[in-house]
Amino acid sequence: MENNRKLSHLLLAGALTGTLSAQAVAASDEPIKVGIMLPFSGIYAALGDAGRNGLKMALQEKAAELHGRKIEFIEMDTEARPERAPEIASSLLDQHNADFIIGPVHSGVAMGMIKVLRNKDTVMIIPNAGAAAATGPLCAPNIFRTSFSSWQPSYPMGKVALDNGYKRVVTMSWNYGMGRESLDAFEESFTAGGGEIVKKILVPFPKTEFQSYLSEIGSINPDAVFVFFAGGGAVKFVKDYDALGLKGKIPLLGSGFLTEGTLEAQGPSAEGIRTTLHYADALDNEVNARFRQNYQQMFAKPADIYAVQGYDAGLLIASAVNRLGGDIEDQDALIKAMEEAKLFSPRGEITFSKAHNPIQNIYLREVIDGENKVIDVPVAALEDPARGCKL
Amino acid sequence: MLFQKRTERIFIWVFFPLALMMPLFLEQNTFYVSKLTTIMIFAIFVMSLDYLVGRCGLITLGHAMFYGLGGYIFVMIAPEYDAVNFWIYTFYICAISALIALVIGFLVLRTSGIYMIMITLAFAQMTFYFFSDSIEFGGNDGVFIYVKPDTSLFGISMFDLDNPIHFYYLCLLSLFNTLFFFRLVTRSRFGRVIDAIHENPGRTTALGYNVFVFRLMAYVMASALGAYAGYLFTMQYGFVNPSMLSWQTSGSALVMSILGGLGTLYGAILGTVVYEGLHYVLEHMTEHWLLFMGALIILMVILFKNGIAGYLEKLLEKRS
Amino acid sequence: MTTSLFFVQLINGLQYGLLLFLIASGLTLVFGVMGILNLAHGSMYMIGAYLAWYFVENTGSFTLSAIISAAIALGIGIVVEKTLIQRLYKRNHLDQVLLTIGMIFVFNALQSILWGDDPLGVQVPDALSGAVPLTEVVEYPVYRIFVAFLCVAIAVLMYYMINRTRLGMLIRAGESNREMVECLGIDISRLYTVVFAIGVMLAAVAGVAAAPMSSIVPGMGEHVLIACFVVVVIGGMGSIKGAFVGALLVGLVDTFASVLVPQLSSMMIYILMAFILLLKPQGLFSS
Amino acid sequence: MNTHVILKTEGLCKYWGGLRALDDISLTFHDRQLHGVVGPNGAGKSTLLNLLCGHYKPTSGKIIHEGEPIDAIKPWAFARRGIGRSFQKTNIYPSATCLENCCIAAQRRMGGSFNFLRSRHHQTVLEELATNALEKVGLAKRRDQVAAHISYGEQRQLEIAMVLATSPCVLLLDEPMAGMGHEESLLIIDLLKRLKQEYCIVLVEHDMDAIFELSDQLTVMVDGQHLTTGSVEQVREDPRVREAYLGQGDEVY
Repeated sequence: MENNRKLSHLLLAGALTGTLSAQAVAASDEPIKVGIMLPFSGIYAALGDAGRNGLKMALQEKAAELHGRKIEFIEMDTEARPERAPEIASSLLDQHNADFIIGPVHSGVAMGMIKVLRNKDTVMIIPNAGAAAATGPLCAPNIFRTSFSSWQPSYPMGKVALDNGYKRVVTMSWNYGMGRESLDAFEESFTAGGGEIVKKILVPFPKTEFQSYLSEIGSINPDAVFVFFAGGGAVKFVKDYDALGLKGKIPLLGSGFLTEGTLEAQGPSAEGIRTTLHYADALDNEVNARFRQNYQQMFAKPADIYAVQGYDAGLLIASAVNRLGGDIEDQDALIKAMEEAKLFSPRGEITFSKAHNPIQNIYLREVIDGENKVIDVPVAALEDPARGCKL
Repeated sequence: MLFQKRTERIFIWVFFPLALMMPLFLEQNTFYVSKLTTIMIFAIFVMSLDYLVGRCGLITLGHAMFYGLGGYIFVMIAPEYDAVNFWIYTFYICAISALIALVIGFLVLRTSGIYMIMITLAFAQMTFYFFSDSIEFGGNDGVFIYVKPDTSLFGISMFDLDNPIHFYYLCLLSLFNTLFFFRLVTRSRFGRVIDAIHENPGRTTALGYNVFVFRLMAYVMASALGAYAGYLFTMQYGFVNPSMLSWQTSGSALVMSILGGLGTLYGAILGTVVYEGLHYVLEHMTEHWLLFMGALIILMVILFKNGIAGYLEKLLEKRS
Repeated sequence: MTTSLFFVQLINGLQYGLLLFLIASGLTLVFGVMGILNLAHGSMYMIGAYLAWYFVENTGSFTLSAIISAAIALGIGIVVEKTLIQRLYKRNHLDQVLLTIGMIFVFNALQSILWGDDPLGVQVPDALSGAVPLTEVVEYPVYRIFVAFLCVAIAVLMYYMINRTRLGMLIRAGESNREMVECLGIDISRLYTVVFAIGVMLAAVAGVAAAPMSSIVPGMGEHVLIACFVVVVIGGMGSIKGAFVGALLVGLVDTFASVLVPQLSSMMIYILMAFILLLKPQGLFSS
Repeated sequence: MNTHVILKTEGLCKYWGGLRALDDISLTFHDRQLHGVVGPNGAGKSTLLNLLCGHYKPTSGKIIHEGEPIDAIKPWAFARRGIGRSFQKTNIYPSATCLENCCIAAQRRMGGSFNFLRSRHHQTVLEELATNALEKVGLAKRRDQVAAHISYGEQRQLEIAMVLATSPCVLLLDEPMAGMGHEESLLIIDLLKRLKQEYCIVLVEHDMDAIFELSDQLTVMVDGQHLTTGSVEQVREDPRVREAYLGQGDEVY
């Protein structure tokens, strides 16, 4: 039988893959396997790339704290295609026996991954996807998130808008989970304080023809506009907002992703946009300064929020491995160590809630001279309500 | 004889016994089992497309619509937290999607050629956006199915769907049955008329056949089987997402079908295995796998005019 | 909807439609003359936008960048036609679909390797950076008006070229009868190369023109591709006039649907297409 | 002489825009007679056949089959009523064998076309019907050959066999001898002579000798108009016919 198995591995190695995993070796000599499930092609490729860079950088920096354990990375391209997510996740789980699985960017892919990985013998760390469900109704002991829940960056903006005297606001985003949840979070705090949402516009995802919607907003002429857009859509939106003359007449507020990794492409159109997020490039702390410098050196481009979130996923792994003295065989102990972790992230200190979502500061930023400048901390140590989570 | 071509018989005798024994080698490695399962499922879908495109001459770029519908119909009609019977729901899903195909086919089959490609695409995009923009069906993020159906038939449960090996065999059986079924159909008198329509629709009308009705029947049949594949895919991971309905899914199925050898039916299996295998290997080798995948596809179009099956058939002919 | 908003939306719809026409014209031209269904047409649009960005970064001049990009696109068109497309004239649409899907993969990969995956942007050239006020709040940028006029100009130019020039005569002859053109002593393969290259260039020029008013991202070609198909099919495959009418129709329907029936807006253009094909199975202006 | 009228047209017209391809044609076709239709190019002969078999819809006028108007029914329903036709350009299934070609035709008559599961080869009656049809046209020896590989003349014969296999009552034949050598033409003439004992045949043909030899009734058409109908002798004597052909500057065959 043993022979058979080897034969089959050989066969499959020939037929399906080029890698052949070594059979059981003593646990401590074996590297810690970190599966990476991020998009490296398609529209989210830039985000996936940054997340991977951050993760690798963190584990490299903390190599001394791993008690001699080596790290082996297994990288899988999700192509941001949700229907492939379960298959890739089960590949990392069953084929590669990954100890940690880091991913994804896209909430749809997250749903597919969670379906496979929930309550399994590996730890999933989400370095971006903000779907409320991941640390809400679908939360599980082995699912962590080092990024944010969709609720977190948007909720504080309601208060900010009221403080600025905006009473009538139009909200707008793509019609998908992350977008709707962001708008809901804003609405929650904004209407609680007496504000009024005069119109809520949901644009079919991933449409980027915004002109007709913006013309309509122009005719409503609200006190402010709150939006959730990211990536290429954010670039297009901000440019259209400027081109149609709304900029400077109606203040534009947003969840911070509107101006993350997109400022260069947006150019002067982005000036003056105010957003709330758990990070800002120009955040003034020592960790951030060092992080940004090292990142620039290693990858020859500036770090962004996605890199930070990947970096923190690396920090989380390192801190847990360190605390357990390199032995991560016992999953319960590992999870406990991760729950109690306190990370000194470039975004400030973060700890983890019961639902395994970060408790973190939210910063109010404004684009000034092509940079997100922090102008306030509307809420410090904000915890996601984790509605529906039974942990 | 049901399987007339020698190449096809050889293929069946090589492929199915190998596939049957595969889990014996792979008992440790559930990933390969589920990867192969996914391939089998997709091969069913590709085969149903191959029948439409290769045997009936009806080119569609919207077949993924039924693949996705197979999953979404289940989400819509099954209770969320109760296990339902697999066979009964197989029947429901095939029947409902056949009904939908009947209506859509009635509209679509009035056009032909390039216009049919486009109008099928239009309907698929409509369904895509219907589910992608919906809130109750999970929208763009998709939706979970929490309970797997049980497969008892007359009180005997043959497959435990939570067991990947059982599920693998269910899909392998389904694949074989699909091939068997399509062979029966192509060999039947109905198949004779379909062949006649494919070769010369004008002549067939002049002989007194109502070409439209025959095409519609074929369309309904292939669509229902496409939906069955989608249903199996949904069962595998308990997850449905609008991307199942996207034109990229239709496109890659078309690529696999042409790659395998259009109209050969068993070529659909060949095409799917080769395409997925290449995808898997390249993806593990390089981040820029798309480049090599694209280049390989281009090369294959230029070199293998009749797909892999056509190439094999030629090879056998030469030797004998 | 107030009258002023209606007019603003009308302009939005027309402008979107005109840009769609510019992209779709190459697709329909290539199909009409050569019978080739080029799924990689959207990739050419993407490549055009990336080239525009690259040369603006390196030369600083948008005009110069546009000229270089168009020239490169023309070159790509010639090379692709000579090496790949030429082998497919005697094959059916399916092989063309397969080949051009392969080309999409290759172009996407090249884009990622050459220019990375970050969203990029090109600034509107200074000479065209002003805006015209439409209502109290909404104004309309000069650049977009310029692009709209450019699209109309190209439409007129194409109309002139096809109806009045020798090349146009050959194209029209090629559409109806390949053998006839060959009988006239014309090298048909050269004509095809020229037409394909022009088609590619039109897509790339559309990409260049769109670059300053959109975001340059991976996969931007595929969204456009599907919209173009709708345009071309509504108008009738191969008809330039049809593509023009179809593009304006799609632009207007999409714009007004997103305001009037937001729940259905993403399905609307497909409903339009299905509806038109059911009434006229060959599109509005089929030859 | 059998005078049972099988097929009849009343004031049949077909206009393509302003062009009158067929104008006000009223004819009767009798059982077991061969009805020849001649006329110069563009006289509307093929249009007439295309209307009779349902391929085109008439602009106005009626087609009456066995006393029932049938001009509104679908093209395929014409064949179901027993109106079979052969085409000017050979129209067969080139990749199938001759037998299979006829089986497709015979199966339409036999039924069972919606049987998805039973093998197409399990019906001996069907093959008998098909073989009979092949024998009738003298192609029995080509039974198992692929249609694309037999000679052009044989392909024309095969097409007639296919029509016969549908057990028709009316045969509409569009220039079955076009492009044939003398020998082959003689074979077809011989065949048609036998067939007209059993069927009503409408024959459009350019070969004047053949059509004079075969026709029981002969119609001459010019420019979509009906010129005359009568026996071969009547037509031969008619001065208008000569004028029509000569006036057109067309050759008399």
